[in-house]
Amino acid sequence: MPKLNMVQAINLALKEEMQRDKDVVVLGEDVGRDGGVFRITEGLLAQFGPDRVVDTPLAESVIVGASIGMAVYGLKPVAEVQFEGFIYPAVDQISNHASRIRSRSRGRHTVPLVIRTPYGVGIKAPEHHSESCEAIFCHMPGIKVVMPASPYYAKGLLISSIRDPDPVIFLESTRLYRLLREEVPEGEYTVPLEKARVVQEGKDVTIISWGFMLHRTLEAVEDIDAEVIDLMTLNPFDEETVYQSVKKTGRVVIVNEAPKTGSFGSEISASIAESAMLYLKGPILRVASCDVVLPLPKLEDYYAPTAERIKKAISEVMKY
Amino acid sequence: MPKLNMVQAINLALKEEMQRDKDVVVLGEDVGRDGGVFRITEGLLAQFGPDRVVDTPLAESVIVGASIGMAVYGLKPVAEVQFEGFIYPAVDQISNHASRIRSRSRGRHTVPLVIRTPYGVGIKAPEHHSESCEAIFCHMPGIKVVMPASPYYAKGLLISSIRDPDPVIFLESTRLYRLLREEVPEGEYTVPLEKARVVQEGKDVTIISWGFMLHRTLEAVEDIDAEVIDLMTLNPFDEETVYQSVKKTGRVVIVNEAPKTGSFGSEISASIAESAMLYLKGPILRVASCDVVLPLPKLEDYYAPTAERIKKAISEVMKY
Amino acid sequence: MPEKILDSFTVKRLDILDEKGNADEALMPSISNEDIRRFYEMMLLARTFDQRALNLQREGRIGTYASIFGQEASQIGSALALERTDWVFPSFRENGVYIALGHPPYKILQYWGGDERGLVTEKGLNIFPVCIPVATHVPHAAGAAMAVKYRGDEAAVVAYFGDGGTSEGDFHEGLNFAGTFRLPAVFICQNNQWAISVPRERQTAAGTIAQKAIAYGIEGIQVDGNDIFAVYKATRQALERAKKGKGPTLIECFTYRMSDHTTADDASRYRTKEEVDLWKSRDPLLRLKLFMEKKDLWTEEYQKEAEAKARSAVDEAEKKAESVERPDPRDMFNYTYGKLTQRQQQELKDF
Amino acid sequence: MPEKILDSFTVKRLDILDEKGNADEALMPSISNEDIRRFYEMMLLARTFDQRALNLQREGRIGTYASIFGQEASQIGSALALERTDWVFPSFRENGVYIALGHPPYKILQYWGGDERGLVTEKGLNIFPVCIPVATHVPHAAGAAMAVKYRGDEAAVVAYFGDGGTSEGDFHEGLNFAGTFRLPAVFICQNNQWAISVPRERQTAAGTIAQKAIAYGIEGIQVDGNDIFAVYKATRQALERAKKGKGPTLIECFTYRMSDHTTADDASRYRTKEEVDLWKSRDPLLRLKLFMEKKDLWTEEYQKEAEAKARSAVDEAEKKAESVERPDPRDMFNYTYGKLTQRQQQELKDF
Ligand SMILES: Cc1ncc(C[n+]2csc(CCOP(=O)(O)OP(=O)(O)O)c2C)c(N)n1
Ligand SMILES: Cc1ncc(C[n+]2csc(CCOP(=O)(O)OP(=O)(O)O)c2C)c(N)n1
Ligand SMILES: [Mg+2]
Ligand SMILES: [Mg+2]
Repeated sequence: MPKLNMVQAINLALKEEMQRDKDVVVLGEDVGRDGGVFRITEGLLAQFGPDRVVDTPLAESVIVGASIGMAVYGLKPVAEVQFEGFIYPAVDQISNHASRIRSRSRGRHTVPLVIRTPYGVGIKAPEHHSESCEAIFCHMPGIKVVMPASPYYAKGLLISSIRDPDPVIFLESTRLYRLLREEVPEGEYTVPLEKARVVQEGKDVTIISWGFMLHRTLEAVEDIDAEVIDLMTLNPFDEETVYQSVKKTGRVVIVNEAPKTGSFGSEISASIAESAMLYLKGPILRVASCDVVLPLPKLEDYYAPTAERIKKAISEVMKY
Repeated sequence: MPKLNMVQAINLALKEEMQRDKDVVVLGEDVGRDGGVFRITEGLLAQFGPDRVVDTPLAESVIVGASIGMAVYGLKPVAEVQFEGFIYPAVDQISNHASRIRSRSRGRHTVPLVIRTPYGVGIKAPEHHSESCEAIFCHMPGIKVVMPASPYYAKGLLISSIRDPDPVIFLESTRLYRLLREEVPEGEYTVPLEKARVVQEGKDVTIISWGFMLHRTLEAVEDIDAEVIDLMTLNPFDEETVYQSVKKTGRVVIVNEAPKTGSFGSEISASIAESAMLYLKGPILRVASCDVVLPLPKLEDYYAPTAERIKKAISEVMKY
Repeated sequence: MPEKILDSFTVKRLDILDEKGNADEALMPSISNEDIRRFYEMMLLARTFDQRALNLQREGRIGTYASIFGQEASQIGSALALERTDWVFPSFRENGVYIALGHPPYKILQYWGGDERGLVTEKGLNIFPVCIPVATHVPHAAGAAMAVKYRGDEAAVVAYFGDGGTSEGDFHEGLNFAGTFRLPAVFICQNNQWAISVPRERQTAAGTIAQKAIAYGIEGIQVDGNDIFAVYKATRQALERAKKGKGPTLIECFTYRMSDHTTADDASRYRTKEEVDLWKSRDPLLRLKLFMEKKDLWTEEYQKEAEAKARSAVDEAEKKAESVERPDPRDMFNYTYGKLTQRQQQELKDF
Repeated sequence: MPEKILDSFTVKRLDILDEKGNADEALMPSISNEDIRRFYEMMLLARTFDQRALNLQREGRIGTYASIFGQEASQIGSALALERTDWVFPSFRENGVYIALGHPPYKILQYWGGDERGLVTEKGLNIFPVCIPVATHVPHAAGAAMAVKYRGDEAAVVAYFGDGGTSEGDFHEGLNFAGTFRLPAVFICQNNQWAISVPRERQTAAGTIAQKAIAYGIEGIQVDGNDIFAVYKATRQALERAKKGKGPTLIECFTYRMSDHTTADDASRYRTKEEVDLWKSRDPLLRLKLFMEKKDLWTEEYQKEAEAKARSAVDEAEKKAESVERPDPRDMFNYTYGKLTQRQQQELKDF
C-alpha cells in the first residue's frame, strides 16, 4: 500500500470521488492552474477540466454562497477556503444559509456541501494564516465539523463528508500536511462521521484531542497509561465514546489548539461535567492556546499547547 | 427617579454620552430619521445632527469596518447592527480586525468601539431575528461581550462600554426592551465591565445566567434557596464571583438562550469543572435552547429554556 | 480632458406603458389579449392577497408581513416571463412572484404565520426559500446558475432583491461571480426607492442601480417597474440572453413601496404624504386597466368578476391557512440534519 | 436601440512617460528636477530593499515575504503625492509605500520576520497596520475618511489593494460607503494582473478596474502604473478632489507583479515567461532613467552613487533588524486588551 502524506491522501480522496460522481466539483481560489497553495488540488484541473475545478474570483462569501446554490441545485461542491483565517467573510453564508436550508425547507432542499480549509499553527505563516476557530462552526446546528489527524483518516473522512447529505466543514492542519506518512489504501473506503476513535487504550486518564494537537498529545503520554481519543468529528461529537472512556479512567484532559475561552474543548468538558460527573476523580483540565490575539511567528511557540504543557496537566489530574 | 424601560435607558445612555463627549457618534441602518427599528436612537438625530447620527447604507461589514477606522482615528463610534442575525457579515471585521488592532500595533492603535445589537427570542419576529450567538464573540480574544438584563444595568454597562478602550459587543434582548421598568438615574453612573453581580443570595444552588434568561431563571427559583448570578460581562467573565458562589453552594445550573452545544454556558461549566470541581456535589447542568435550527415563531416556545425546564434542572441537581 | 478614453458606457431605460394607459407600440412585446388579461388578473390577485395579509396581521392572525403594494408590475411582469425550468431566488418581498409562479397563496400566509412548511414548494416549482438576510441569496443564484451551466440545462436563474440590497457585499460578489463565468442569471432589483427609512439616494451615490452592471462587465437596464409590459419584455430578453450563453443581466425595476416597510414599520416617520401620493398616480394596475379599456379588454363587469375571483381565491387561502394543523415541534429536530444526532436524541427524550 | 439613454460614462486612462523615457509634456505634472531624482532614488531604494528581503527569506532569516518588484512606480509615485496629515491603509504588498513615507526599512524586515513591533509607526506617521485579509481594510479607510470629515481635518485617506481585492464584498461596501457620504478618500488599486494564480480577466468580466467607480457614482481612472509621473499626478488630483469635498476617487494603476506572489509561491506554474519578459521592457525604473538621461539628470556615476546609498541603507536596515532583541512573550498578553483579564493573569502565572 502506498505511504502518503495528508496532502496526497486528501488529493486522492478528491480525485476518486470526482471520478466516481460527476456531481462532485471543486472550487476556490487558486485550486485550478496552481493546484491550490498547498497543492491539495494538484492535477485535478488537468484530469477534470475547468468546469469541475473552478478557479473563482477572490471572494469567500460567494465561494461558499455559490456552493450552496450549486448544492441545492443537485451538485456536490467541495469548496476550498484558502486559509481558515479567511473563512470569516463566509460565516454568514454558513450560519444563516448552509446550516438552515434543510430545516427551512422541511427537507425539500438540502446542502450536500464540503468546505475544506487549512487551519492552525506550526508552519510559521504570516498573520491570519494560523487560526483554529472550529468552535464557531460547532455552535451552528445543521453544520458538521470534521478535523482529521492523519492521512488515512483524512481520506476516509473526506469521502464520508462529500457523501454526507449535510454541510461539512473539513479542517486540515497545515502542520500535518507533510508531517507524517501513513498507509492509505487506494480506492473506496470511508471513515464514518460522528464517531470518535480510541487511538490508544489506557486506564489512568482520558485525553481528548483532534487534528494536529493529537500528535502533541501522543508525545506527551509516552510514559502514562492514558486513553487517547481522537474526536475526528467535532460536531455532532461522539458523546458515547467520550463518556465511556471517562467512566473508565475518571480523569480527563482535553487538548485543543484554539484559545481556551469558548473553545470546543470547553464543550467537551461541559458535556462530561453534565453527563459523567459522578465518575470523575478530579477537575477536568483543558490545555489550549492562551487567551490572547494570535501572535506573529516569533511568539507562536508560546501560544499553542506544547507536549510539556500537556504533561503538566496530566500530572495535575493524576494527583486525584 | 424616573422609571424607564430598557429602550429608554439605552437611549438615555447614548444621549448623555454624546452630550459629554463629541467623539461619540452613532451609526447604523435606520438609526437616524427612523430612530432605529426599536426606537433606541429616537431623538438623537434631532439633537445631534446627521454627522453624529448616521444612517448608513445597508451593509454590515462596512458599518463595523468603517467604525473601526473611525475608532482608530480617534472617535468613539457606537454602531448598531439591526439584529444579531445580521451581524454575521461583520464577523470578519470583528474577529480579524477590531479584536486585533491593539495587539498588532502593540498599542499604537486602539479600537474604542461599541457594537450594539438586539438578540434573542420572545417577540415572535421573522426568521433570523431571534439569534443568540454571543458565544462566537466570546471566543475572540480582544473582544468584550456585554449582555445587560435590566434597564438600570443596561444604562450603566453601556456607558462603561462606550468609555472602554477596547471593542465591546453589547447585546440587547428584544424581549427585555419593553418587558420591565426600573428606576434609572439620570446623569452619569457606570456599572463596571468584567464584574458579575449576585442578584439574589442563596446557599443551595448557584444559577448563572444573563440577559433575558435571567428573568426566566428568577421565575424558576421562587421556592428555592438559590444564589442567582447575572454574568453581565461574558467575556472576559468574572471567574472569581462565579467560583466563590459555587464553592458555597456546591451545585450549579447554567441557563442560556443559545443552543446548548458550544454555547457560552459550556465555557462557564468547563471553567467551573476546571477550577472549582472539588466543591461540587453533582453534575453541572446547562439549560439551553435545543441543538436545532432556530424555528419560526410557531415553534419558538419549544426551542428556548422555559421556567419549567430550569426548575427541572434545579430539582435534578438538588438530588445530590 | 487630455486623457485617453478607454471605454464608454450608457445606461438605458425602457418605458412602454405610460400612466395614462398609452403603450409605445414600437416597443410593445407581443402578448396575446388573453395574456394581457392574465397579467391584469394576476396583479389583482396579488394585490388582493396583499391587502388581506395586511389585515390578517393587524388582527394578529399572522406575524410581521412585508407588503408588495405598488410593486405588482415588477413582480408579476417578471415572474410571468419565466419558464417552468427556471429557478427563482426571492428576497422576503416576493409574495407576488410566489403567487404568479403558482405557489398556493395559503402557504404564503402559513409562512408569514411562522410555519416553515409554507416555504415548501411542490416538486418542479423551483423557488428557493424566502431570503431574509438582505442580498445573501444573490450568491446562491450565481451558484445555481453555475450548476445549470455545468449540467447544460435549458434554464436560467433569477434573483430578486431591493435597492438596499445592492449595498451588501454579497450583491457585489454574486454579480461579479456571475459575470466572470458568464452565467445564465438574471438579477432583478426592485428599486422601490426605500430601504426601510433610507432613501435610494442615501444608499449609493450612483445615479441608477442599473449602472452597477458596468462594474461587472454585464448587461444592465432600468425599466419602469410599474409598467408590466416593460418589466415583462426586459425579463424575457434577459432570460434569452442568459440561455444563449450571453451572460447575466441586472434589471432595475424603478418602482415604489406604497406600504410601510413591513407591518412592524411606520413609514410616516420618514417620508412625506406628497411623495406617496405622487406614486399613487403611477399605479401599475391602474395604467394597465386604462390600456385594456382602450383596447376593449376591460369593462366594469369584467372588473367585478376579476375581483370576485381574486377575493374567493384569497378567502380560500385564508381558510386553508387557518385550518392547517400546527407543526409538530419535533420537526425542528427532524430537519436540522438528515438524521438525529446523539445529543438530539437525548434532547428529544427530555422534550 | 429603442430605449432611452439615462446617462453615459467613460473610462479614462492617463499615460505620461512611455517605455522609451519620453514624457508627454502637456500632461507632465510640475515636478522639480530635485524631486524627479528623489522619485528615482526612492524607487531604487524600494527595489534594493525588495531584492534584499527576498534574499533574507531564502536564507531563512525572515518569513514569507511579498515582493513589490515591478510595482515601484505605483507605490512610490502615489506615496510621494501624500502629505503628512494623510492616513494610509496598506495591504500586505506596500513595502514601497512604507519606505517612501519614511517608515524605517528595518521595521519592515522585522514585521516579515514575525514581529508585530515592525508595524508600529512613529507618532505622526499614520499608516494603519498591514492588512493581510484581502480588501478588509477598505472599510477602515472609509471610516477614517468619515472621521476626517467629521473633525474637519485637512487630510485625506488612502487605501491600497490589488486587482483581486476588488472582488471582495468589503471593497464594494467600502467604496459605496465612501461615495454615499462623499468622503475624502482615495482608493488605489494596483492592478498587477494577477491574484496569485488568477489572471485579471478571470477576476472580473469588467474590462477595467477603473470602471467599477461608476457603480459608486465616484471618479475613476486608469493610469499606467509603471509611469511614476502618471501615478503621481493622478494621486495628487484625487487627493485635491478629496480635500475639496468632491468625494472619493478610484485609481487603477495598471502594472505588473514581476515576482512570485510571495516567497511561498511559484509563478512559473501558471504564467508564461513571455508575459513576464514583455513587462520587463515596461520597467518603471528603466523608463525614468531614460527620461532623466535625456534631461541630463542621470549619469553612470549618479547611478553608482544612488545604488551605493540604497545599498547602505538596506545594509543598515538588515543589521538593525537582526540586532533587535526578541519580543517579550508576555506582550501577547499585554496587548490583547488594555489591561489583563482575570484569566490572562492566571495564564501568565502558569506561563
Ligand atoms: C443583512 C441584513 N441586514 C439588515 C436587515 C434588516 N432589513 C430587512 S429589510 C431591510 C431593508 C431592505 O431594503 P431593500 O433592499 O431596498 O428592500 P425592500 O425592503 O425595499 O424591498 C433591512 C435593513 C436584513 N434583513 N438583513
Ligand atoms: C480574504 C482573503 N482571502 C484570501 C487570501 C489569500 N491571498 C493572499 S494575497 C491573495 C491574492 C491577492 O491578489 P490581489 O488582490 O490582486 O493583490 P496582489 O497579491 O496581486 O498584490 C490571496 C488570495 C487573503 N489574504 N485574504
Ligand atoms: Mg427598497
Ligand atoms: Mg494582483
